[in-house]
Amino acid sequence: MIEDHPRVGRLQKDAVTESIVLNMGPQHPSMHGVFHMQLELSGETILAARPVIGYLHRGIEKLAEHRTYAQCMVLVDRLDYISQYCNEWAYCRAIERLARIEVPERAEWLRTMYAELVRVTSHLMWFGSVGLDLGGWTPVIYAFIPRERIFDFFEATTGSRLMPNYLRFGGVKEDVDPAEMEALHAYLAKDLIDALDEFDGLVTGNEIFLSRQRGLAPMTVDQAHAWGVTGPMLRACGSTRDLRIDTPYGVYDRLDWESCTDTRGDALARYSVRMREMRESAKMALQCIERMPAGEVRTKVARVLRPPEGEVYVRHESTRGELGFHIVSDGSPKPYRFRVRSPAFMNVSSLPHLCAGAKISEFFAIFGGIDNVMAEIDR
Amino acid sequence: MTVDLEAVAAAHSGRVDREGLDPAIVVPRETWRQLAQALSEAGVWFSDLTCVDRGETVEVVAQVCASASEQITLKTVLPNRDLTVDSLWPVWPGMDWLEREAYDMFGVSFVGHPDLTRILMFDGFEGYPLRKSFLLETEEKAS
Amino acid sequence: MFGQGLLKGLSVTGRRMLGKTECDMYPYRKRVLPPKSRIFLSMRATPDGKALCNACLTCQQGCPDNVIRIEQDPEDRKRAVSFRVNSGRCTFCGICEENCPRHALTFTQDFERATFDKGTLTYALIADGTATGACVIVERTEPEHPASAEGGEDVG
Amino acid sequence: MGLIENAERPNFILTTIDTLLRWGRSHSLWWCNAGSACCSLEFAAMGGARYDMDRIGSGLVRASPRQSDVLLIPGPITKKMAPIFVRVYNQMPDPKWVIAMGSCAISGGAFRESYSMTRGADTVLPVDVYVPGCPVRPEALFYGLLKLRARVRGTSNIGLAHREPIYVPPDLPPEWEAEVREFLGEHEAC
Repeated sequence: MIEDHPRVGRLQKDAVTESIVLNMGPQHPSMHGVFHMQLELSGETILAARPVIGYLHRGIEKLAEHRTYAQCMVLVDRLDYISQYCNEWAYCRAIERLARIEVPERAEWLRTMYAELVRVTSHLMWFGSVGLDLGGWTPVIYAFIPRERIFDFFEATTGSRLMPNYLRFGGVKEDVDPAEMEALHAYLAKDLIDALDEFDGLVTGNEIFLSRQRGLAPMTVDQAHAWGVTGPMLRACGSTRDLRIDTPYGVYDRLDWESCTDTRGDALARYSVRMREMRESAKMALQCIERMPAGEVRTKVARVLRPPEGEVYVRHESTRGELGFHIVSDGSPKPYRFRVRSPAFMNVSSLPHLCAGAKISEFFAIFGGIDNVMAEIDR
Repeated sequence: MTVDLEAVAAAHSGRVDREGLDPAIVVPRETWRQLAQALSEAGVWFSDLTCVDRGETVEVVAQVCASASEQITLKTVLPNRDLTVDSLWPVWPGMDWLEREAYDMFGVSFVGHPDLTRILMFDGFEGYPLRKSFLLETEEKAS
Repeated sequence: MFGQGLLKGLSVTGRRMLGKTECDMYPYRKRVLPPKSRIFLSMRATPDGKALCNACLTCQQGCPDNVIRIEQDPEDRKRAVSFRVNSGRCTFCGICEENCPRHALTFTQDFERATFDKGTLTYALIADGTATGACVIVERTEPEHPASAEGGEDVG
Repeated sequence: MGLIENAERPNFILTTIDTLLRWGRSHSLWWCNAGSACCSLEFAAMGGARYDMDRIGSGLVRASPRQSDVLLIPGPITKKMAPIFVRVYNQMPDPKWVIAMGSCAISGGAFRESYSMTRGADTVLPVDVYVPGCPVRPEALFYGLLKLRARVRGTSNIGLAHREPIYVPPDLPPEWEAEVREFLGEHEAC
């Protein structure tokens, strides 16, 4: 009998599994920035999780109250540095609605094109980090190849790879060089699709990847609504909510596209929704280039804008979900209150629910699927 | 699905403010949670919660969606000397972090919140940064 | 069949391995950056050392980060004695370049500015009334467009 | 390697070995990426195919500060994060270097006036190389790395053991004192 063995027997009888608390982060490479996670573990199983955020809290909302509306654009860029154009657009839409500024037709097309391109680069970054979280270095190296190509276009047309400061109230800063646009068209039509096919071959069919993602951290639509989850995470559980369709802005209603949804609600569904969204976004950007009308790109707006008194809340489909700008104006050149409803903040707040009961190695797979950006969460 | 704003506001001794760009339901703080409860039962989901410091008072502002495209603003006004309001956490669990943030930045206490601690700033931090009375050490602009 | 996806992934990496390289070989070959690229702030100046700046302070007042310090000549307020840029706090947003009524400011594409000494990140574009070596020499003396006073309000 | 680090007086053999060590070290600088904000993306891009820092032996980003030579600060240091940066820095083995990447790490950048920010990494850590930019281009960081390599080649290991083992920021805010002291005690115990 094994119990009679002097060591094993006693261990089996007296051993008690105590739960331990494991601190992960804030300085940790898999944390996508400075994020701190307290996990209560029983063996390898997560009993409870408590995210600690705020390590990158820069006080953007307070700083914005000390800047003019145009200067705030610099802060808006740095809110979510992976989907800058979406942020700028949401902010511009809020101010344009508040100050009743018209946007020229061509500017709307340009904005839509940039927003969809940045959605591609954002999802590429997510694709790379998902691979990294699951222990593979290859996807991140591969994801940077198309990302750099699109960044080349951004830099040539707006002057900066990451922080463009390109959108203006009532349009965009300047028109795009047609030669650049043509080169981008050629790239989007062929090479980007090839690259996405390559990613599918690299990861999507991979049996190890599939078995780690399938059925992981399932979420229902009701749960997602209750936790405030939006964006691709919400669409992965079967909801069709997409602000690009529900509250049409830009030229989305004139483009031929469909919102990507999945019904499974697990980590694999989130993966597949984002992978398909990349293709849809590339398709939309292509259509924008093809159908874009000529014309003005900017209406004349006073350099120091003084919107009338009032408040506005604008919802925008950013790459991570519903991005809201709540601006209160008191008629002065500086915002009275500048509030950002950041999608990743709400998505990450669902993390304790999602990873309760999971294994510790699954935690990173769940965490990577949320696609969080700490700068946007902490603001 | 649409919500009859006037009826909902009247049922919770509030009023509908249509002056702004979006309609807003303004209720006294006593009926804040009941209003949310009633809306939640009507299938409304939430989108955001924040505060606006108006000097003498602090407004608690929640953005909710009645349908995919219909958006309603809920407001309640708290006097500066007594910043307490019922938590909406029992109605919408996702309000958890939003209310913690409002507490951290404005010092509004949400009664009934399970874990009302600072979320963005560290625990030893003093003051509520987004209040207008909290001043930044701004550099003097050269001119 | 289990393993099919793995083999497919391997074939992707294999193709890449035999394909052409993506690398720029940076220190040996430098990529030519597009002319719009905003790397470091510079000023247009004539060959005889006159900067196009007329010390209107638009850039200094519009700068969100307090990067630019201009000292006007007390006798001639349209002449800058010194124009200093603290690139250590600049966000390269381009607001100054966009607002400059004389189109005097421009960005250069020289990015090799890493330094051991933080002090050297502050550089002068005008010192003692003349343009310094950090300026871009242009032949033209007059601005492209006459100074437009469009919305020339103070940016507090 | 205690021989060189503990040496009181250098001699010919020691300096020769030291030169060799420095040369080798400069060609395999390992990173500790305390990645916080936008610039860490450009750092990741530098590891990507186009810039490929593996070519110069610096491609390895270690998860643990105990295995790395260079601490990269690619973003703002907030007051909440600052004691953790000091802790990470103190866990790194000597000799070690710090690169402040981008405006936020150099001076606080756009967020300098905020209530939650320190005004630059050098208020918290001894910074070696400042790389300006917002965000820094991958090439610009590459250039900073090449500059750092020159400094690494010039940093002697002789007498390194006599250096203060724990770095304490000069104007230590009272709220971090407990944190840093606690770490000091922990360090002495092991």
